Amino acid sequence: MSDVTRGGTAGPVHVPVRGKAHGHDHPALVHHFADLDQQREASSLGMWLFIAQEIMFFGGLFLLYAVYRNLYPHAFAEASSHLDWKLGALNTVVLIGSSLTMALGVHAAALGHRKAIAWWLIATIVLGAVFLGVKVVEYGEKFEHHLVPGPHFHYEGPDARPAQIFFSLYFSMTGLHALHMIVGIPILACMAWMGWRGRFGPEYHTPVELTGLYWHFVDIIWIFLFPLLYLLGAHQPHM
Amino acid sequence: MPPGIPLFPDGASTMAPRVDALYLFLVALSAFFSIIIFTAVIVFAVRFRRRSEGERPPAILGSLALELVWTLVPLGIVAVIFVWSTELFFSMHRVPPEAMEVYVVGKRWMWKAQHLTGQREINELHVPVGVPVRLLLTSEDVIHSFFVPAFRVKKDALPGRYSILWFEATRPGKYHLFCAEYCGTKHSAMIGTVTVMEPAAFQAWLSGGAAGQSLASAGEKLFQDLGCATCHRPDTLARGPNLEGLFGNPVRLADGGAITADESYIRESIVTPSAKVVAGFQPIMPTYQGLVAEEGLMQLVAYVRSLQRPAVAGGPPTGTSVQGAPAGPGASPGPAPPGQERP
Amino acid sequence: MSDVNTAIDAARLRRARLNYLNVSYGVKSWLLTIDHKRIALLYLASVSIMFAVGGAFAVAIRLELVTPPGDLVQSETYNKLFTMHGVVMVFFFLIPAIPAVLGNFLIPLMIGARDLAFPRINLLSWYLYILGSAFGVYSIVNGGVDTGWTFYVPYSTLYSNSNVVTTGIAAFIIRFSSILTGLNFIVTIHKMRAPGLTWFRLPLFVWAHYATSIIMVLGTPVIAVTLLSVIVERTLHLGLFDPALGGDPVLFQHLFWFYSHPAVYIMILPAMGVISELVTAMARKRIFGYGVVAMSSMGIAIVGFLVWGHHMFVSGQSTYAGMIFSALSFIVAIPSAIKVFNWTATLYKGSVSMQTPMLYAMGFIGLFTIGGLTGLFLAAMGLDVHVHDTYFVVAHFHYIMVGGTIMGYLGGLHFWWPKMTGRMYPEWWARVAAAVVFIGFNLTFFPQFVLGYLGMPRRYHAYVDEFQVLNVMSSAGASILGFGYLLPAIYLIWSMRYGPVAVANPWGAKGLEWQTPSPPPPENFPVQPVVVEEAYDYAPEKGVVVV
Amino acid sequence: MSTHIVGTRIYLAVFTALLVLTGITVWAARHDFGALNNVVALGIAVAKAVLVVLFFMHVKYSSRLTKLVVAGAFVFLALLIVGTLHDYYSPHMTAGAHAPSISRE
Repeated sequence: MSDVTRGGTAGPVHVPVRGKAHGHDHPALVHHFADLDQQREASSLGMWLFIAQEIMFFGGLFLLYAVYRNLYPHAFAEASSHLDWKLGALNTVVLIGSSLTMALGVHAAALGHRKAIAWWLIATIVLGAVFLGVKVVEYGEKFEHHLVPGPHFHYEGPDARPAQIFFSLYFSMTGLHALHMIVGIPILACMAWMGWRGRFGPEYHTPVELTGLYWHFVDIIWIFLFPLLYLLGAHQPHM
Repeated sequence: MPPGIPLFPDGASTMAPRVDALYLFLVALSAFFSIIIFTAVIVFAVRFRRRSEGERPPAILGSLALELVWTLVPLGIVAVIFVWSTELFFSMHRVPPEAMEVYVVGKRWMWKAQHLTGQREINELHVPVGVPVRLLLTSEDVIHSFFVPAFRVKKDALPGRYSILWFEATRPGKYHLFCAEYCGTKHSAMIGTVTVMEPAAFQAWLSGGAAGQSLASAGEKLFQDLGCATCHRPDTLARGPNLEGLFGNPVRLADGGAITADESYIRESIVTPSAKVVAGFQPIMPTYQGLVAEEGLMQLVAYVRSLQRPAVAGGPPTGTSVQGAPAGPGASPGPAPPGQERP
Repeated sequence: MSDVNTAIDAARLRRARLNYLNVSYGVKSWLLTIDHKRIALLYLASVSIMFAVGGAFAVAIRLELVTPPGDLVQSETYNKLFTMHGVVMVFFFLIPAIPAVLGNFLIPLMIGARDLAFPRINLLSWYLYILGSAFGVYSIVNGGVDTGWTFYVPYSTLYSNSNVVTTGIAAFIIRFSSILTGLNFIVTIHKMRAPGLTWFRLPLFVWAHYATSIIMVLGTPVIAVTLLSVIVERTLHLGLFDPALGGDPVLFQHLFWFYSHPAVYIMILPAMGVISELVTAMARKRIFGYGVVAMSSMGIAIVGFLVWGHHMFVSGQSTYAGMIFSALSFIVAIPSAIKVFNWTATLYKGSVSMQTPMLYAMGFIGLFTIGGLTGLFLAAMGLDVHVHDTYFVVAHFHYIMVGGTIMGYLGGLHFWWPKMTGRMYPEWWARVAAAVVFIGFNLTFFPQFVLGYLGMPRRYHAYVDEFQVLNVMSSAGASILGFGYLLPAIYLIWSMRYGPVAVANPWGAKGLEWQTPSPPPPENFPVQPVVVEEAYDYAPEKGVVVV
Repeated sequence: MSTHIVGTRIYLAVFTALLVLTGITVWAARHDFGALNNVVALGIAVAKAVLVVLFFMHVKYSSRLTKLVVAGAFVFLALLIVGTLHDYYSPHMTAGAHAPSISRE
């Protein structure tokens, strides 16, 4: 009999585990967690790890960028001057604004302000949509000027080949970034709906919080993309 | 091992005994540690086998002293291997200056070699014994790898850039040449023979056959045909840098940097002229990417290499290997264009 | 020992108990399960199928190589065979095998949790695995792929005429399966441990999986984006890796190996975790140097990220970059050596039982030692120049991946089989199989070391005559090895129905997973376990709590 | 152990700081600082990212574990980029062979 207990358990005694005082009967608690705190911490860590892998995913593209930028500094600067930095700057401001409304939305959720959650998240969605709209305008412009890499790519000057690499990276990085926003918007809508229905409060608002983390991460990627892609050639007299 | 099973490859280069020595050292080391581990595992498993179900062995938590020993001792051993192998690796990269040049292009699925004297070979390479040979390698398509097991050397031939491999054969004979980097359907058929000959026999081989023109003069012809001489000329009408005496010397670039004019630089300047513009010149040269095959590029490189500045006394920068190449185009040496570095 | 089992059996009879296998029936109850134990069995079935597929390709390769000329299949076919052998074995078997089967099943049990932190994501991982496999099988059926599992550019982007894109998509999808599994493990190990189970009381299997998960989360995304860029480049030809358009093929190799070298540690670290469990349980003894073994896993995971350049010593990497990568590669060998020494020392004065799991553990230690030591040959730059891309490399990584990972996987499968299925495997047959696998393995792969030093390049369809004797030996060994793998496939399936019923703790082992019935109930533990002692605390005089 | 509630004034302050930094980036890009161009552009981007991470994403108020995950991800990203660029910038011993090259000053 003694063997059983030596195995590391204190035997068949039901042991109260974690702080049961907190959110123990909340409808959002999933069966395998002891309480809402454990559930929240686990979800938040999971989201951060997801963001860590996203950083490495974009990291591969940043590496391609870093190497080719170092190989072809002049070509990159010149190609960059074909981008409209004003639109880029506008989008930066829009996206920073959407990060602010997102943060305020999370704030409202933590306080349990039902309508405020919904309105802030809707504001975030609108700003996100503005960003994507500007992006569509920009892409359209590149398409007209034959700056989309591929068979129709046309670029004057001796640096056409490195310029094509620049535009490939431009489209991959901004495209992947836009894709993340497109994924984010329905999630935001869902959160706004749940917030409106009063599903969040001081005790439980993890989904909004995690959506916020994701949205801010997307903002951070853009914070790097803007100077790296748009501003290389800004001090050149091209445009 | 029964007879008939080969255990050790032929060694026929100066590098072979050095690589073998490191290999044998590592084999002995591995055997030593494997035997210690195997013996210990088996002896412990038998000596301390379970004799009854109720047995309770003592709890041994560990020993800091032992952990330190088996951390630091292997660390010391790998440090020795590291220094030894890195030294060996570096000497594989220190090409003797007097080395004989051969230009090699890998192409699916063959090795094409060009000697400076103009001999061309496919899937064969003839070299003299006792003379260092420097191969300038590149590829026309995918990545290949030039591998001669008997010489213990290998180097990838990459498209779009030059890599260098050197060896000095020590024993006449025929040795395998393999492509070691997977390159598609007939990868395993991209093999050939390296024939090592006595110097006299090699000279005879060089002078025999239809050698035709030397590599540099083939390059010169290409240089004329492509119209390079319109701009690259040693007089005041030059719109491109003068190429005489360029090779092996530093070049100042328009962006303020500097680079030594080696084979890679010359190749790059032909296919991607805008990458490194010489200070004082406009980036007006068109690209010759795709217009000249890799072998042609190598001929151009050999030609540029052969262009010495007539005015300067003293040997050419790269030793004897370019002797016999024609001395530049007939144009008279004018003032060097601005930006052309003088040593 | 026996009174333990009697006690547990009695308890079991009392409760006429439900376990995770009989709690519900039907296809739907399996395909929609979020129970980590059932998902582990889903993985077991799927990776076994993929192992059989990859093994079939290996058989064809070894048959072709019996004679020097390429006479059995066309060159094109041969190239597809070794490519698909590599792709299937690496992506669809070796990387998921131990984490997704044993790790999935055991981590919650070992840390006293009811499930992984995200059970639905766990199921999603399996579906991603299946979706990726579907693309993989489609590529195979559609004519295969011939780039080598390394997808080197510009061959894969410009020249290959085979199914590079669908295979790339397959590998791309399966990456996310791997990332989500790693993410799930990290969160579970951080947040779901039973009360009293501090970090330095964790079983070493859990430590090994923690280290593996870090690589999965941080390394895998890089290969995902690399494969994506190959797919894009192949479809649109933008010049990302094409030198004619200004791209650099060597950059691809950096990106590829940044993940794919650490991926080797994704394969071997979990196996090391298994061996730590087997050695301690079979010797009924605490692991020698617990902290050192645990930290060496972390050391391998982190330093393992810094050695990728040793795959590129002859590929045009700069000489000095090579030197740094070589030095770091030697350093990453040290923690592996430390583990081997500690396992060996654990046996000293133990109570060693030579049952099947121990045979596999001994096999692992021996083969991993050889595999690890030959790794030094490849980290040594001056020597690597000669053996790079020869059969020496092939032999080396098969000693690590087959001799290491598969030995660990099979050992672990036997060890935890009673827990997973509630049945014992037939001991005699299992010992025979372990011996056959060990002999067959060495006969297959040891000659390849010699072949490599002789200079036989890898991925050769036809080869020169003097390499034949060793190739015949290798092929002969492969047939023994193949037979060795068939045996467990047969008797393990047989045992699921006809094997003797297993007790809760047939080995008298420590660890929470042995404290619950075999097979475990759906909720893992009838009551929340509390841990009050160190891992592997077998000694009677220490750390005992008698209730 | 519930979420730390950050005041809305902090959010507004961070938002203003981000806007100002964006302005500085644009201004800086129109002036040539020579070799410092990259340092300035990336330095400002890093500062902005740090603000977002610390305040909007609450890392300043989060557990050590969260901080470790964030730092770890960026460290590994740096390893990837530095490790690879190091190859491009460090010399080849064999004269005549170099990577598609970066000119060295």
